[in-house]
Amino acid sequence: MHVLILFIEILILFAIIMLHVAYATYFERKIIGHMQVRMGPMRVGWHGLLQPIADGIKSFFKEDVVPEQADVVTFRAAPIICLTAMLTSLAVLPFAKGWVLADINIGLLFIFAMSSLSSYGVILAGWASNSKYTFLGGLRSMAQVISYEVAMGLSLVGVMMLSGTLNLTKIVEAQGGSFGGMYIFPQIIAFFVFFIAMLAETNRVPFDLPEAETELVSGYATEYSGMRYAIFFMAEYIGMMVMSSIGTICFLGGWNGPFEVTIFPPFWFVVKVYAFMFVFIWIRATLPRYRYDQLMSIGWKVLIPLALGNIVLTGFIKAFTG
Amino acid sequence: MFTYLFFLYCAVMIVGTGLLAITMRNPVHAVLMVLVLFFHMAGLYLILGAEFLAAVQIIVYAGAILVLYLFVLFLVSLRDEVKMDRFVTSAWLGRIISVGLAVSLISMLPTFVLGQKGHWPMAAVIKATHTKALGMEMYTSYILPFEIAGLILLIAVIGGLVLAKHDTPTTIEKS
Amino acid sequence: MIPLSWYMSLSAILFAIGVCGFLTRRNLIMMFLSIELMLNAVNLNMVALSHYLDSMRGQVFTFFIITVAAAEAAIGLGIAITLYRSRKTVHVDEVNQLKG
Amino acid sequence: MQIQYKPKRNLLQTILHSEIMQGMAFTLKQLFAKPITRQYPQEKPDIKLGFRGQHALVRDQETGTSKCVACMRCVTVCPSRCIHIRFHEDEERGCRVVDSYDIEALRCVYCGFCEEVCPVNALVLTEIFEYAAYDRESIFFDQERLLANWDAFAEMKGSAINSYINPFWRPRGIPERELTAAKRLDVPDEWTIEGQVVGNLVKRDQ
Repeated sequence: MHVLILFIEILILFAIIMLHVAYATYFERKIIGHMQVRMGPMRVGWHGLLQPIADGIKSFFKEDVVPEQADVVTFRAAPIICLTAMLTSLAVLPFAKGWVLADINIGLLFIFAMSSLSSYGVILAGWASNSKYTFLGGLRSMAQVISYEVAMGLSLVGVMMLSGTLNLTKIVEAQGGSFGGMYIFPQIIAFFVFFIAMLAETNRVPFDLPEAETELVSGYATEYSGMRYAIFFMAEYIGMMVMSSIGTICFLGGWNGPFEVTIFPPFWFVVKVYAFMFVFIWIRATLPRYRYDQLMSIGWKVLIPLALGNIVLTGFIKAFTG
Repeated sequence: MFTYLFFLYCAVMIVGTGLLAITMRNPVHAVLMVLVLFFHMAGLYLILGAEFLAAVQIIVYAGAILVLYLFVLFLVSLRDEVKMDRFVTSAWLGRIISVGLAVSLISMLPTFVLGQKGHWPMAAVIKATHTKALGMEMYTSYILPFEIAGLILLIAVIGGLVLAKHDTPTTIEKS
Repeated sequence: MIPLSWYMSLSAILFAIGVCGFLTRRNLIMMFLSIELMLNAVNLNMVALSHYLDSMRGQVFTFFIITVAAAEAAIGLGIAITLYRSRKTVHVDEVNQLKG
Repeated sequence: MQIQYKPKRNLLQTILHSEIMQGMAFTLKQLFAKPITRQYPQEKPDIKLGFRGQHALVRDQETGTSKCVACMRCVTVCPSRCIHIRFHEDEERGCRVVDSYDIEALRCVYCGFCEEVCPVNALVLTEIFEYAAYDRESIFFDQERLLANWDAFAEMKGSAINSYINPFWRPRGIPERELTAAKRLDVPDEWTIEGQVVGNLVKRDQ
């Protein structure tokens, strides 16, 4: 019986997330459109509201092309690896008190593990397509994810030290309900590092080098078409959402807000996650892409030393103030 | 019952993917097999109550070390590798040795005697959470080995840098 | 409760697979990968023993082994790259001279 | 050319990434600006004075046919040589009679020289711009098609067609005495040299 309830919960979460992903693409196109003084999708439905569904149907019925010299099994598996890893990390996110599928003690580490797994999807897609653009995209993604995962992990160590736990629910509870208790204030350096690493981890502008369309056509996804291409997109948007959720949980106090919304407890969580998503899109509409060597030197020469310094600082403060 | 089934599944997958990994022609496929193997290893760690190690297993082994292997495999040319013979000439000797090793190791198992019990029973680990228990042990009794491990990592970083650096004498340093 | 001997048998078989790979493959990188398999076999043994002995010692050592594995991978793959750069091969049976 | 050098930043600006912040503020401001998109098939563009669209031969109210006198000026001036006229001399009346008047609209560059140069205002580039077709034949206009185009344009304009004056019929910057009689028309003020609004002034007027 318990398993059945869990199964239904998983299905509901999956449906909500898929809907969210569809409309995240819509909001991105709308917001970027308006920032560029355009209108974005307008044709399908009122103000283009049905556009994501039309896109989904279209990509579902498109031909699934596999390149002739491709490594077929790996080629087919790569997008699924990407999506599965991202969906799995949703299991440990607490949307509100008790609104979590698996309240495990190593929640934060679990998300790291899954996000490092999702980079495999990108790497293998790049390699298996047997094309130079996808291969370059895959190599870039590999180096980028390895370097920025270090910075991101180190930036969250400060949060772990302050809260004394890896359990995401307990991290939120450790911040307390008040506005001043949010870890963004004591951990402002960590938040800065985390934010930039978050952009790089999800391959978003200004660090979207793995899929830099001006130089690599579409990066690692060049040879993909139809549903498999759509799966990569879903994985990217779920990745954005997971990273925004970690930012919300670790720095912005999770589901706590200025007042309680009793009918829908995750209200403040959703608001904060959407604020993060908006910033993602806002940055995409504003900034140009970094050069690859700049990306690497920012990661290794700025972010990692900053994060290490933050750990030492937090350690000292915690040791002297107790 | 469920634990038994899970163990058997993991064991079969580990042995199967291990065998595939050492026999597959394409090294990238072999690395993928090892990736699957590491995941099942993490599953075994979970049923042994070592959740932190399971996460570290995936983050470090799958997320960093295997990616490094893939990177190096991509850097060296694989084009001829898939056509050439993948085993050394005297491979049969190696196989006989390893089978003999396995048989002798397993045949020696009945003589194994469990040593003295420690002071971290499962209940205490679960109460303190595994991460905390491991940390308590590591930063008190094993602080010196921990420091040495850090030193080893530092040496590895420097060594990797030195080895992978292009030793062209006319490198112009960017100011 | 799964018997300890099951874990140890699995570990022994995995170790033997690692040894077999190390002894038979020509590719240097594949040999390093076999070493990883052997290290994992040892890790599994350590964690299982630590569970059955109610002790953290085995897991702490597993942690150190993972550290050393990471270091070994970095150095070993660095060597593989250097070898490939100078000899244009990563096959161990073709590298039979010590002279650089 | 004016070269704008990057202004020096002080330490505080470097730390706070003031330039990125400026950019972000700008895009945020634009988010609430009115989009300039025109939803084309539903929303037609407003056609400005002097628009050059589909070709037409003005149908003379009295004769019911074209005003063309086959002076060949449009053929001569056309830079893409897309106008072809055949005529013969009518000995009795002492004038030229147009046999055929063809415009290859696909070759036309819509420069409007032909209507400027026409002494009798016979040719016009109308305000119709939606005349794409699936084959070349339907974009090759002979005299009947050109007259029919004028009828379609007249239908579009309604009663305004009686007072319709294409500004190109009176070229700008030419003194009145040098124009032919038909071209001494009163054009809107904004069509004169003085009334022109160009460049940055366009923005000011809006």
